[in-house]
Amino acid sequence: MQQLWLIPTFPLLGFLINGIFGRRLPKQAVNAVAIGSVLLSFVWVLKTLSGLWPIDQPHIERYFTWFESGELSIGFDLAVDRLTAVMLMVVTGVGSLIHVYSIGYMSHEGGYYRFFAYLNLFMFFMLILVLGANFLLLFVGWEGVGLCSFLLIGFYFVKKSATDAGNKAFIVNRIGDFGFSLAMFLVFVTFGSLDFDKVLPQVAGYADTGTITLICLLLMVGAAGKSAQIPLYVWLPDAMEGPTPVSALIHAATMVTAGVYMVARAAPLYQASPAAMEVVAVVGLLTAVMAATIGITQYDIKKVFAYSTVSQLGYMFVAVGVGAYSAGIWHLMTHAFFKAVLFLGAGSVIHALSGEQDMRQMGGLRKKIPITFYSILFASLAIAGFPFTAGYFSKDEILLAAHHHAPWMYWVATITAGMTAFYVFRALFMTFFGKYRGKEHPHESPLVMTAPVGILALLSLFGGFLNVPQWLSPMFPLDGGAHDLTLVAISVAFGLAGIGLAYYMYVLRPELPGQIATSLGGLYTLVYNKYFVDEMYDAAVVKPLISGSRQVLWKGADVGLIDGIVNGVGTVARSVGGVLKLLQSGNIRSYATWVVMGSIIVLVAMGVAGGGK
Amino acid sequence: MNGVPLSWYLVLSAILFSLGVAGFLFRRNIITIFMSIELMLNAVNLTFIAFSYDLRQVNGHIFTFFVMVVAAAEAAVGLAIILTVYKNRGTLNADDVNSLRF
Amino acid sequence: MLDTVFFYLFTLLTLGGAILTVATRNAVHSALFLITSLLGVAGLYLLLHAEFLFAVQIIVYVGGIMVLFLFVIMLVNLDAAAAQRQFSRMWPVALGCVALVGLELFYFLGKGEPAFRIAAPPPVPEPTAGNTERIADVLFSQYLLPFEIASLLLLVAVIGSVVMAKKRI
Amino acid sequence: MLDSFIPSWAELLRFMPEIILSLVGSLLVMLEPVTGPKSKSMLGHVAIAGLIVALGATFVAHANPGAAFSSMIVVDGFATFFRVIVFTVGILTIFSSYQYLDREGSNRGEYYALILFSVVGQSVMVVANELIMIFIGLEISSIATYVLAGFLRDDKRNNESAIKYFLLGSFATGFLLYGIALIYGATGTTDLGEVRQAVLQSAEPPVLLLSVAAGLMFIGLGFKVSGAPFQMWTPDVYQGAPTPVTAFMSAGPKAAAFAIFLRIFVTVFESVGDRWEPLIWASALASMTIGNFAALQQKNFKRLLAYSSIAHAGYVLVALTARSEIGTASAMFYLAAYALMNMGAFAVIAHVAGKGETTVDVSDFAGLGAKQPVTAALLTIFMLSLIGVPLTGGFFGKFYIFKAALESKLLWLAILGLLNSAVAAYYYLRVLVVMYMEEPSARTENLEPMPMSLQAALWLPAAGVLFLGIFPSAVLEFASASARLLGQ
Repeated sequence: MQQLWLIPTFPLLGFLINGIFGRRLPKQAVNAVAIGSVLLSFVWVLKTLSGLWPIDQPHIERYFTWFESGELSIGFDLAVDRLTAVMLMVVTGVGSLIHVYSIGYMSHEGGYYRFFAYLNLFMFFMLILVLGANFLLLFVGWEGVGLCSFLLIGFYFVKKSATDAGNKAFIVNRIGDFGFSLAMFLVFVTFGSLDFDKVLPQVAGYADTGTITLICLLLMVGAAGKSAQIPLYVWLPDAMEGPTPVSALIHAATMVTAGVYMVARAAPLYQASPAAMEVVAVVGLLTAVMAATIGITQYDIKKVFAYSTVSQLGYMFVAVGVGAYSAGIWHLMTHAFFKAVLFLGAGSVIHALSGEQDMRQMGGLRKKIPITFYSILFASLAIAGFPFTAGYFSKDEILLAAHHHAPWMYWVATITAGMTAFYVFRALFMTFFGKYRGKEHPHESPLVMTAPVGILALLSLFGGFLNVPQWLSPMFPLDGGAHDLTLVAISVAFGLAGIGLAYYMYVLRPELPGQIATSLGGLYTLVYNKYFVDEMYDAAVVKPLISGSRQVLWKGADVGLIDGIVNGVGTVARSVGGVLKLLQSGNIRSYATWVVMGSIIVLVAMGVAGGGK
Repeated sequence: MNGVPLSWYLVLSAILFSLGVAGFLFRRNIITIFMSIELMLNAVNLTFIAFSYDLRQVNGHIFTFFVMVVAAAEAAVGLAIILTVYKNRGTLNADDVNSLRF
Repeated sequence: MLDTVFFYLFTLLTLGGAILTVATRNAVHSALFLITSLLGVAGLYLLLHAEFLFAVQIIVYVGGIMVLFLFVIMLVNLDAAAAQRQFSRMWPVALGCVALVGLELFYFLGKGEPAFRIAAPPPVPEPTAGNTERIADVLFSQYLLPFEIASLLLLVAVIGSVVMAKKRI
Repeated sequence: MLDSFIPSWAELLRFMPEIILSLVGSLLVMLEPVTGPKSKSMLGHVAIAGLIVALGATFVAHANPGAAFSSMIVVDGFATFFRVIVFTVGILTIFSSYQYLDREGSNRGEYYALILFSVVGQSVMVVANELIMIFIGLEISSIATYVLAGFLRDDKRNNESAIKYFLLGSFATGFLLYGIALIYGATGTTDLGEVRQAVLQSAEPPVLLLSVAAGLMFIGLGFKVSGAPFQMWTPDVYQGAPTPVTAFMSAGPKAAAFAIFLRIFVTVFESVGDRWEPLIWASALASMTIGNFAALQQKNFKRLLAYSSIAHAGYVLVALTARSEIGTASAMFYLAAYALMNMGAFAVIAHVAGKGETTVDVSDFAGLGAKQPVTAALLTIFMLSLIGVPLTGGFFGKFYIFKAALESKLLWLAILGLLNSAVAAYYYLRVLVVMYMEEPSARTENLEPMPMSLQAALWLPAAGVLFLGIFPSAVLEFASASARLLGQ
């Protein structure tokens, strides 16, 4: 026994202590509890992994039978294998750094203890998600992180946009969870168990059946909700209303990658359904392209990085969709490094400018906040795939796998990589080069913020040398295909071209972008407004749902049927004036009439069912 | 059976039951509505007794007996509730008792 | 033959009373017609050899419950109420519904009649004891518990009506 | 002959909880005139003590299972399970009533007595094995509840609630009775065991008659559990009644009604199951949909929960539609979880409502999170459980129900049910948003601290909900075992 349960328990204790006593504790104590708990958990992860080294076999610890019903028996089981190990390192490692950063970032905010309590609760659920040895525990973590994300997005609850964003995230995620829970039920009905170690070995017997495809597609719905893929990506950009450390931790490094992790975890299921894998890959690719184009046009620095996150998640789905699971996980890890830097760096910039997020009000900050600048520069190089940075290795792995699967995917992804390089450096140049356009007096962030960013920036540069595919090869065999240097060169060239173009447009000829935007006209408006997807959802789903329930259920039913038949249009008109003349008219006899009508239906149904006999 | 078949009684009680239902739906006066419920209960009682007679048992009689007890209890409580409504609103029109809605 | 005649007579009383209960404007009249209908039902009980319930129907139902109704009707001022419309505007809809329910019930009862019983009724010997005695036997042995519980029901009713109607609490 | 008059000790033991509660109830009525106006809460304590003793007696009775009183009642796991639910609901109701009644100036012994009697009625329903007993239990419970709904008799809303509940309730009882009469006619008995035997043993069961009887009983019981299309009374009655009574109605009588629903439909009417299954299928779907979509529009918190209770009735009906042991067990589990979370939510409303229940809109809860964080946190637990978030009882309730539905090949019902519960999240969530993310309302600004009794009414169900969410096994196993016995 390695006492795996301690890993999530430390943050849970942190949450309880800060949640219950945090109000009365001094700030230092809150800090100590919050960070201490996560660090302890990180240390325990290290201890566990070294204890289990080299983790050739999954290590499962069964604590107690959670519940049994019929043939279903679910244990409170935690498991560690090589995949989990990567995730654990990312979650607790990056998580610890971001916790440290938060001390500085949140120092002036109200509800300090609450923030850390939520953050610890999030860590708890994320670790449950990663460690859970069955679909249900994974789901518990899955729902839990969604809940914490909702709480943290809405943290600045005085801002209405923040609450709205929190709501949106929660509701969109419910759609995803709906898919996930259906998939879970289907898994149980098909395999008679929810344990990974029981379900996954059985899959081979069901290869290529409709059920497997359905399960995989439903899981993908869940993954799309959590990992912000088409069509459920709309919540992530809005989620940037939350505090920046939250964006970095939850909406870049950890939670949003849960979908990728889940697909990788359920890899045998997906292997058994090529159709579902194709869907995953195509959805990922589409998301990558679309989000990248939107990213080009945004001015809010956090929004740019948010769309970039959506786009990079798309990449990861391409990877798992084409069967390169280890490449997907690798990119997940490197992305956690460089995207955390980008967000935390953006946070430093915003912090330095006392809350300004519009890049048009920035510029020339290179000299004023140099540490932040170099950190963001390194991360940008990584995301652009500059040779030998972290992003270069993982991205090329994905691109090669895509080429192996279907060359057109490679080309689309490569062009997207170019766009990525372009918009990230666009943000970099707009923020740090040229002349300062704002009014505030920028100041460098304290060490407690710059140190974690610096560490992560170094990881963005050199993290690619942690060869994840090699490490995961016992689980996901390596392709064995030779690295095609031409393809690598092409993608690097695209990345460099993107950087160059950004330099040309935003440093050398800053008036150019405006001209281009004008000349593109409608197309630019379309992209700038994020393809009007939010508006479409609002018109197509939200409004009909609300007004439909109003019209049909209330106005239609009672007034229309009962009073309406007798009193005709008059009553209906009056009731329309009364806005909500519902089915509930408050009238006893109207209710009795409904009872009688119901009785008629019931009796006819039963009579017909009873037949002549 | 003495000349009158069981089904006649059953049809009679069905008619009586429907009249009770009709009274509940038609009338506006709460007391009359309540009286309609008594009609429905009597229809049920008649069904019980008819079956009981047909089965040559007295179990149905017992059930009817309990239904009567319940009817008496309901009448006491129901009329008391009706009185409080009257005290508070000065009306026993069922259509006026509709402030709780939507 | 005679019982058929009586059946029609009591049916007339029952249905006539019921229809008028539902149809008259004045609540007092309604109550009186309801009493008529209940008496008709009591007569039918007699025809069905339920002498005990015949008596209970008259003593408890007519003598007790209906008198209570009449008291309450007298207590509340129904003059104002009588002037109002007595029937709801939606009576045609209601009528349609009721007719449907009634038709269904007739249909099922008529159609199901041959299959009313699962087995032929057990050949019970003609009762030696009288109806009341037999009821007493069953009531105080087999149905002892419901009988006792019924007292609780009445207690609840008493407390309930006191809570609702007592002048000052 | 005389022997049959005198019940044996074992029989009395099996009926002991009801006997205890009846005696305590009567004692309360007698104590009422001799207690001073300041010490009425003492009577409530006595009632709680009685309920706790009755809970103990339930377990003693459970150790001696079997039929009693000429098989009028039968003590089995199923009965014990529901007895525990209704007694617990009674205790929680009384805990949440003290402050409320004091505030309204109506703290009286009759209230507690009526609660006890109503609980006895429900308890009789769940142990009954005879349609007569079921009927009498139902009526005791209903009549006491009618009065409780109108307990503050000078309050117009209370009046209206009581009269609506009373008239419509009696109306529905008429249908239920008609159904019982037809069962009696078809089988010549009202003993559930005998009815079942008669139906099973006959070569040619009177399907039509049984179907119609099932239909009529479905109308009566559907009304009591507020399943569509007989749910119309629920929002009005729940909104108008005093909040602790609303809590009580939404948990106790509902659980008991579901208990007899299960007992009758999965035993007696099992043989005509193919016929009523589509009906309950439709009713379940309609209840969920109507409840959830109507709740979306509500501003009044009590009304919102009333609609949500319709939706939850729909979920339990899904379990019923499954017509399996697991279905029955999941319905039992769900009812237990639902009783707890709803009691808790209503207790918070009772606290915030204020004198005369003037502040029961969702917006009145604004800022509760800042002003009374503990209360808000507990309400959050209940709301999350109502949504069905993991680690709460509500989650496992839904999980088992939909699992049972899928195992019975009710794929579409399960999908539509899950969709429904996704919609439902929205309105529960709104409460949380208002509570945590809005400026305090006039009411929460001046909210009095929570008295001990109300704290008990919150902490106990919260602990229960979390227990069911984290260690559901024990309860579920008990429910499964009971359901297995029930089906035999």
